[in-house]
Amino acid sequence: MIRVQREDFDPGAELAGFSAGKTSVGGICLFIGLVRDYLGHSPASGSGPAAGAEVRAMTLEHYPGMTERQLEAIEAEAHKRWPLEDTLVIHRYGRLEPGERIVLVAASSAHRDAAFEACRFLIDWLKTKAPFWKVEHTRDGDSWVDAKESDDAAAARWEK
Amino acid sequence: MIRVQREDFDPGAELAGFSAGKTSVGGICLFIGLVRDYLGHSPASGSGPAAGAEVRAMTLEHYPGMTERQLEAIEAEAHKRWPLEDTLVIHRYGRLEPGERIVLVAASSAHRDAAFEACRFLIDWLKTKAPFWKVEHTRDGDSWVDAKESDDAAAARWEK
Amino acid sequence: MKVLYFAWLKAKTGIGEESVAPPPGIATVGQLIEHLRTLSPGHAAAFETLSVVRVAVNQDYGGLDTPVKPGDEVAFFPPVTGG
Amino acid sequence: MKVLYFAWLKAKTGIGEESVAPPPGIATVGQLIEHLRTLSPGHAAAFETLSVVRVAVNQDYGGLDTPVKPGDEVAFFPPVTGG
Repeated sequence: MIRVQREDFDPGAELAGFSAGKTSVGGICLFIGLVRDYLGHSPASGSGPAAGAEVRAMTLEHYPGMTERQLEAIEAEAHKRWPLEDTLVIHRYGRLEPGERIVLVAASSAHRDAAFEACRFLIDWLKTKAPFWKVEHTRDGDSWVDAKESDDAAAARWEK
Repeated sequence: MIRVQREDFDPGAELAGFSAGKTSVGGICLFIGLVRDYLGHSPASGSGPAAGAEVRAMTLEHYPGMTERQLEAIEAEAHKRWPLEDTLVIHRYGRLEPGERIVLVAASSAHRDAAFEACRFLIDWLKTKAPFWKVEHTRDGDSWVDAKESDDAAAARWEK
Repeated sequence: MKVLYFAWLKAKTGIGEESVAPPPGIATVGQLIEHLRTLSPGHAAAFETLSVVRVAVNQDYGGLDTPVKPGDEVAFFPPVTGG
Repeated sequence: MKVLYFAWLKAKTGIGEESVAPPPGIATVGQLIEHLRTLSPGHAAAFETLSVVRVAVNQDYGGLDTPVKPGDEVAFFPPVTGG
């Protein structure tokens, strides 16, 4: 299941619903991404706040419609690659403060290998394919977060 | 933190306590292991229930004292290897029914790579080093679960 | 044709969504970009460095050679940074 | 010396924990096992196949060559299957 929403989510409630009544699940792997309080990127050369400047908040913009379409494609791809019982992707948009949850991905399977790998795959692909953009609000001004080469590399591991 | 207990745990509450008030955490990876309703092992040759026989319950025996000591060592090793904010290991013992939670491991870090790898490391090492033993209760009788070669292989990946 | 802009492309064009009636002969994303560049200095600025611009046609990723036709939804945005 | 048995080693010996006063000259886990084998048919059965027996001395993993001395806590068990 995928959900794109402005409001926060409750990881415990999501987990409970995710595995409720299933006795064929051996393992659940879950990842939660949170807003950190410092800049995780190199600002564009010569402009914008310095790396390490305090992040007071960020705003996540997205492309409604395409986001859901891409997340569903990513989820379907995970099910093609691993024998999964279930998957869950929740991604927020809008203004978020440091410490707030941004994203949850989870995968359950009879075996822990599949659960771990699918969970990692979901977040790696999501980070390079789902149309979200972060703008960070710092004391020194706003700056659009640059895409990370490390994210491209992480996603490329799953290309085949 | 590590905990060895008979009673169930609430993953949502554990997660909430785990990241509360932290704004330096970028990602949390969590794994939950559950009791499955079928035998996940090859029974000892010529005796015991056939593979695939329905598991009605299992009992987890452990070595009090050594269990805590080994889990603390595993946790300390994870902190040596990755830049982690926090780790959590909860392992239950006693009688467990299919669908029940057995174990929770979690790791938080500024970066998702470290959170994922440490979480995987914790469960892989725990499975080959923490002194727990499962006996499965099936319609055809009880059988001690054999250690899996795949678990040894998974743990060996982390030897260095 | 509906054209959408996101993130700093929206900031540069000053537009989130516009209806564009491209002149005849425009059959690909690349040709559409050439046309859009002529619409305003903001548009020209948004498309100054194509290496940092991504495109989706009808909500699927495309490239400069992807065909476009009247009725399509074409979106331009930077590399994504969600998660 | 306190000797503990877990899982099927406990079932085979019929004992979870026993105090053992080994005869003089027993200085390693391997020598202790030779002594324990003589205590009962159940003990002999438990130690029949040493490749599936693991040992901990004072709650740390050891091997047949690990030293043991009076006052130690020595535990025997199968390969672990938690998680």
